[in-house]
Amino acid sequence: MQIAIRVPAARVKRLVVPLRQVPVLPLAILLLLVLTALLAPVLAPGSPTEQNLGKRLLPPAWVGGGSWDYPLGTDLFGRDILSRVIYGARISLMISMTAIGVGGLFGILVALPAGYLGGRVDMLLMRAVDVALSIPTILIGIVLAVTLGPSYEAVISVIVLFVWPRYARQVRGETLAIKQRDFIALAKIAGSSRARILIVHIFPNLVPTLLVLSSLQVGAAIIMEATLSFLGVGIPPPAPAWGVMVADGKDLVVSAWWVSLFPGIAILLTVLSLNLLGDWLRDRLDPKLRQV
Amino acid sequence: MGRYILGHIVQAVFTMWIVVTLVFGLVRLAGSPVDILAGELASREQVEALKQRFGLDKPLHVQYGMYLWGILRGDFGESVITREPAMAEVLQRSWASVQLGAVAMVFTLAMALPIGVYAAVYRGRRLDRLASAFGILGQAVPPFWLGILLIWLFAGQLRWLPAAGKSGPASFVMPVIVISWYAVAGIMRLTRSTMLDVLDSEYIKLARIKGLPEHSVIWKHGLKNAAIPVITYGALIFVGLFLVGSVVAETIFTWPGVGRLIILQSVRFRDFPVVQAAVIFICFLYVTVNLFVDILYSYLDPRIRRA
Amino acid sequence: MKRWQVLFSVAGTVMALMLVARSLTPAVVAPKGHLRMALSSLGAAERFLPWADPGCEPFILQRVVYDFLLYSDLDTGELRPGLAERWVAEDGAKAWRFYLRKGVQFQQGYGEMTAEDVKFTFERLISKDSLASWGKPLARDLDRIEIVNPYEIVFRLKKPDVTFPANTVEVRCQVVIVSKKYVESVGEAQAAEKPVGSGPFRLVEHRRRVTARFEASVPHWRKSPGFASMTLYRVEEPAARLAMLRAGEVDVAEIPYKLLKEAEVAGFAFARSKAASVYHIHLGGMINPKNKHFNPNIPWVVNAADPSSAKRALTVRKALNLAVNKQEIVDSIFSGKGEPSIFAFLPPGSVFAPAGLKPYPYDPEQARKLLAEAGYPGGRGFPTVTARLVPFPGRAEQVDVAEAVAGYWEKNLGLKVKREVMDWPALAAKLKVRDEAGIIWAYGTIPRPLGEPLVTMMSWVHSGAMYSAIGEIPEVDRLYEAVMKEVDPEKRKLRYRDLARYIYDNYLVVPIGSVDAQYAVNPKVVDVKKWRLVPGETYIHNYEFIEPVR
Amino acid sequence: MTQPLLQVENLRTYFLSRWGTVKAVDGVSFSVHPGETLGLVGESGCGKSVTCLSILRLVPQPAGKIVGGRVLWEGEDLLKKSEVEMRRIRGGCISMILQDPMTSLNPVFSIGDQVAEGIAIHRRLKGKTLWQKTAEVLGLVRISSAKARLRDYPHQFSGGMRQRVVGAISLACEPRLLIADEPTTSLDVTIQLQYLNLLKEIQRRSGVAMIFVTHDFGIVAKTCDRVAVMYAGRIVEIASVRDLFSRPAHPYTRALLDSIPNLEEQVDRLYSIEGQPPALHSLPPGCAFAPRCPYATRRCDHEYPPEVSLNSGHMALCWRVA
Repeated sequence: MQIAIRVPAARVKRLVVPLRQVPVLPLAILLLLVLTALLAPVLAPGSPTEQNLGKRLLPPAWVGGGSWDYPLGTDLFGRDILSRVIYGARISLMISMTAIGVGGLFGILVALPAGYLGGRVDMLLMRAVDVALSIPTILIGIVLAVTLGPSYEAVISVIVLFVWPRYARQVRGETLAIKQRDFIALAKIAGSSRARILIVHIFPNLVPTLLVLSSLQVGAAIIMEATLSFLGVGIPPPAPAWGVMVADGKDLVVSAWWVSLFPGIAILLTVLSLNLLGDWLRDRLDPKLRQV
Repeated sequence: MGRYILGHIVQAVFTMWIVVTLVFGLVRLAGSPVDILAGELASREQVEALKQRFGLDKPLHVQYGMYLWGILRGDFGESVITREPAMAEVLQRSWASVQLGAVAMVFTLAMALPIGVYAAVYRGRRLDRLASAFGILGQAVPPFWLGILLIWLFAGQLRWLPAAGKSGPASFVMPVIVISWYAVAGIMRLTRSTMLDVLDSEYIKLARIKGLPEHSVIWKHGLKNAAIPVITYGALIFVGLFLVGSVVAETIFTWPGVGRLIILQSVRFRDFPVVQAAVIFICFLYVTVNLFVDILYSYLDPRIRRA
Repeated sequence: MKRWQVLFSVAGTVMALMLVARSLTPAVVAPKGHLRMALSSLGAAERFLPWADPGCEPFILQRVVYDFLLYSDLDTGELRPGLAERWVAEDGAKAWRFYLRKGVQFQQGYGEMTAEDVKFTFERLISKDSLASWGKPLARDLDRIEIVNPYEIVFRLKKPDVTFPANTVEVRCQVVIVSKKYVESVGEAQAAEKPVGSGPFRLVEHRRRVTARFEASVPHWRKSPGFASMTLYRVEEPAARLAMLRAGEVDVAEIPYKLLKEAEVAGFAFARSKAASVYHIHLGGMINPKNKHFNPNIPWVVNAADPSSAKRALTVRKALNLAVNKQEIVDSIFSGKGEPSIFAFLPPGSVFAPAGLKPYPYDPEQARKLLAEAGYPGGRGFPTVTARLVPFPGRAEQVDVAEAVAGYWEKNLGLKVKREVMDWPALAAKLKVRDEAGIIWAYGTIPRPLGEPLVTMMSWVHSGAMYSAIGEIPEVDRLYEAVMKEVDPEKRKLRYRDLARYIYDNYLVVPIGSVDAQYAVNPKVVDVKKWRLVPGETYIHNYEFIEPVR
Repeated sequence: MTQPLLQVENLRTYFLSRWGTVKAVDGVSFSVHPGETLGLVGESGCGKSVTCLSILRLVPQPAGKIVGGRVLWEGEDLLKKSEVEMRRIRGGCISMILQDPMTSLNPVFSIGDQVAEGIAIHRRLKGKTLWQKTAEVLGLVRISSAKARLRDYPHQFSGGMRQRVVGAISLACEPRLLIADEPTTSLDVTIQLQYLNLLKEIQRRSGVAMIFVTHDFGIVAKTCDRVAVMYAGRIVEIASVRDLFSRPAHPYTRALLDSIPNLEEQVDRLYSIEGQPPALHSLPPGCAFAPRCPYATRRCDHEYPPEVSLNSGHMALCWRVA
């Protein structure tokens, strides 16, 4: 069965907007980010994990004592900070995209039946969502990571646990709204099965909401991953995760300020452009959707 | 009203049970406090002796049963390391965390609500553009990185504020900023967008028609309506952020709080009773705030109260 | 003996006694000023009874308030008199007789320290409910304790143990002498909170896990404290300790190497303890073949079934050693405060190691040749090594050392190294069952060369030990037991050297460096030159020797 | 004729928007006498509501701005008054009823609070007497057992009841002019009739003047004394109810009357005016209705029509009548 994703006409019109209003800056930064992540091996001057203890804590090139082989200086183990920031983009995007994907999917799988079937199913699932929302997932993640040692799986599972209830609540609200619309009633009258209605009619209408929601959540996921890594319970060393890099320089603020500064700026630019894109999308597609 | 709250209490207890079980299992996944206790130079029988002493040699489900039964009786067990009652140790450390959290919460509301409202009222003017810029930027700056910058600036260069530890009001400034930075940006943007909707509404127009002074129109009629989504949504991110924020702030500024107690000491030493007690305490705090918010929500919005 | 020879020897002894007495009697200078120190820990349970505080963490609080039977010489590490003036081995080191110092008063007027107090302390240490980590092995070896007279006491052991006196040195921390009268009159709970000792300081105020304040208890038989009062702060975060020092909130701060440059930039002086920890990399997997975790195809492991594997394993271990630039690690991670080491557990120049041996050289070229020779040209075919990054309290650099070594092997030998972050309890659980095939981790031993390294080695070298930092190698066990059996101290040194030599020749470990411990000090408050830390020990043992700037 | 209560002269209210300045009210003049009901009629978007809001100087900020004209209330120009003085007039002398009762009441405040608020400000009443007055006013608009329901909330009232509460709020301080901005449009027919009768009865009793904004000629016939027809921000015709229905002068008025469906006639297609209302930010020079006017001449397209007064009180803005 070929599913045609038909975004309702009204919203398509708004999608095709004159170029002038498209947020050029955030899109440019994001494009740059995705490119850096994909072409990391080509772009990065050196390897992100290759150490040379002799050239430890070199300042950035333009500061006295720095050298242009290490434009942004080196860290505690003499690793090139620029290469690590570039590879860091790959980690941040991969982690946050996977987590949002899995979390979102799980949220939708819970929300669609809840929103559509309503009644006891809805009440039960929403109770589960409320419980999930009130569990301090970060705390559980920290205990898990300290006990078993930080790992990619731990970080992703913490973010997924954090994200899915938020998706579920948002998507359920949206499904309820769409369910009341006339074209659903017509579809029922036309005899289409419940699954078909869900997939062909309801889901496409969720796409704008999901689009907006995901763009905002990816930014939050990147910050969460970086925070967990900073606390030493996120991405395990020596992977050049931005959060870990900021943590490396945490105590050397006076004598080696650049170790923490640049990865922080990388996080800032990435999340800023994601948020700007999210806002722009929300204003275009779904103005009433409150900032999640 | 009663049924509404009772439902929430039952759900809160259920959540606590899940968290408690989760943490009970997680902490025991690898390593046991006995190795820490015995130290590097220990001998085999000495480790066994310690195990018996703390009941860690009993099968897991027995330990779990004893543990749950203990909680019901309010006995959270004894810290394996200091052999003080675990909850006493947590409560001693919790005062610093609660203090920090409360000040940060007040700071967030004092900053986010007024700015959000004024940004909505003076829509499009300089204050609004400034507030929106701060809002978007605020949610992009990673709080821990901000903390480091603050330390570099205020403690390192200017030496105005103490770099670490809890000592008098000056030591509150930076940790509070780190905790509430993200929340202020979020709540402010939400307040602004909600307030904009409210100000366009008919009942605001009617309030003005009644001849009410502008401040009463905005702060009485407007704010009470705008507060509802801010409280419900705000609470959602508030409590989550405060937990993460306080752990981060406690780590950067070595604030003697419960967050750090869990990471730095208890879990590293597999001090199961203290970790479990600390998690229960934080979860209890977490769930109570959620409950309080629900009640506040129903007070604010009569449509819910009569449900 | 000629008359003049007798006269001469008597004068000599008197002179020697005089000298010893003078160095021990307090310089007639009154304690002055208030010392504030920020330390990474004040002990695990922070209790003031030795049998109430479990092992592992330093017993900072107890050694401030109590005295020890014996002390260690700051230069040679030899045993020096403390509460015991003389100690004699009898019955082939199966019994040890201690002659106690007269006139040592307990604080708050609890009378003179006698053999009763020593017997009471030891019996409580080895009792059933004692938590002291040193209690159990002592209980196993101790037969009974006899009080000959108030100033003479004999420890009868179940089997000869040459190292017994070494176990009562201040480095052994838990064998402080407690006042029997005080503990029995106020009860253990109270005594654990409000101690009465015979030490140079008495406790004034203690807030668990935060701070402890002491005042000088003068006059003291050994050395009256330099400072009139002292406050210790427990601050786990290194950066916070440095911040407090910089803000003038404390005068001394224990700082890790990472912050050394920051402290130097801020203009602080440093008190150092030479060779405070000796780092080596444990090549995991050389264990008993019958153990289920044994994995024959780990390149550095000897597989009994394959005769050529011994030579291949040795070549690989040699290559692994030559590929690591020890000097660069010491200079970078430890800011040059130390030197490349030759053995595990023993700092360079230790009397228990054969003289004249040099640390393995750094020769990446040769290392690559050896690796190719062993059958892994350019690292191809070499199974992935797992580096466990395990920080210990007070020795967080263990993570950096393992990380650096992994970096060298990746760069110089082309090996693939997976990192695994883990904390001590998780690692301990694995080491107990020898789940270590193919892993490496960096261990920084506190050599405590005082007395003998046997104590440290016993826990880490012998196959029967709880955790292994070398492996289960029959030859090592044989050499180790030879040391245990040798009663004569001089001959025992030779046995130690055989063991060290065997480990050195077979490249059984990857020695890295012997590094100093340091405390950043505010030179305006503390006279750094006069304060000498006990060598080979990361923590502070002699608070009374810290002198204020007069 | 007595002195007019309200005299609006050449009122102009413009809105600044991305597409240019929208001339929502472009030179409106009319007057209202005490006790009289003036109907303001026209398609949506012709400026009816903006005119009312301009009288109370409540034009939505920051886009809207009153750029010209005078609004004389008992001889004084409201546009010159200070904000404080305006506040005394709003609710005190002139008050207004909005269209949608579902959103006119603040959902989070009780009915009693919202009614009492106006009284407290204008009459300085407090405590018991305030509650007494509030219950009395609610009784005025026929809300049964008003005293008991003071504590209730808007969501507990039906649409009709809510509009009565809004009525109570606006009449609480005995205003002399009540502006009703399509108060019955969102009510169903039976409730609509009750509400109109209620307003009529209150007007009879209190003599309050009313401006009744609507697009329903049925209501105009039933409640209004005089009618002003608005188109594209201007009053194109003003006349007594009888003159308007019997002798409509302006083509637009006649077209509006023709498009009222008639029960008796058998028609296959209902008559409706072609074209769309003009864009208020780019009005043609001549008569705004010209493009859609069957009788439009070249002159209508280019020259702005004069205000032609037919007999006393009947004016039309059209070349054809001049």
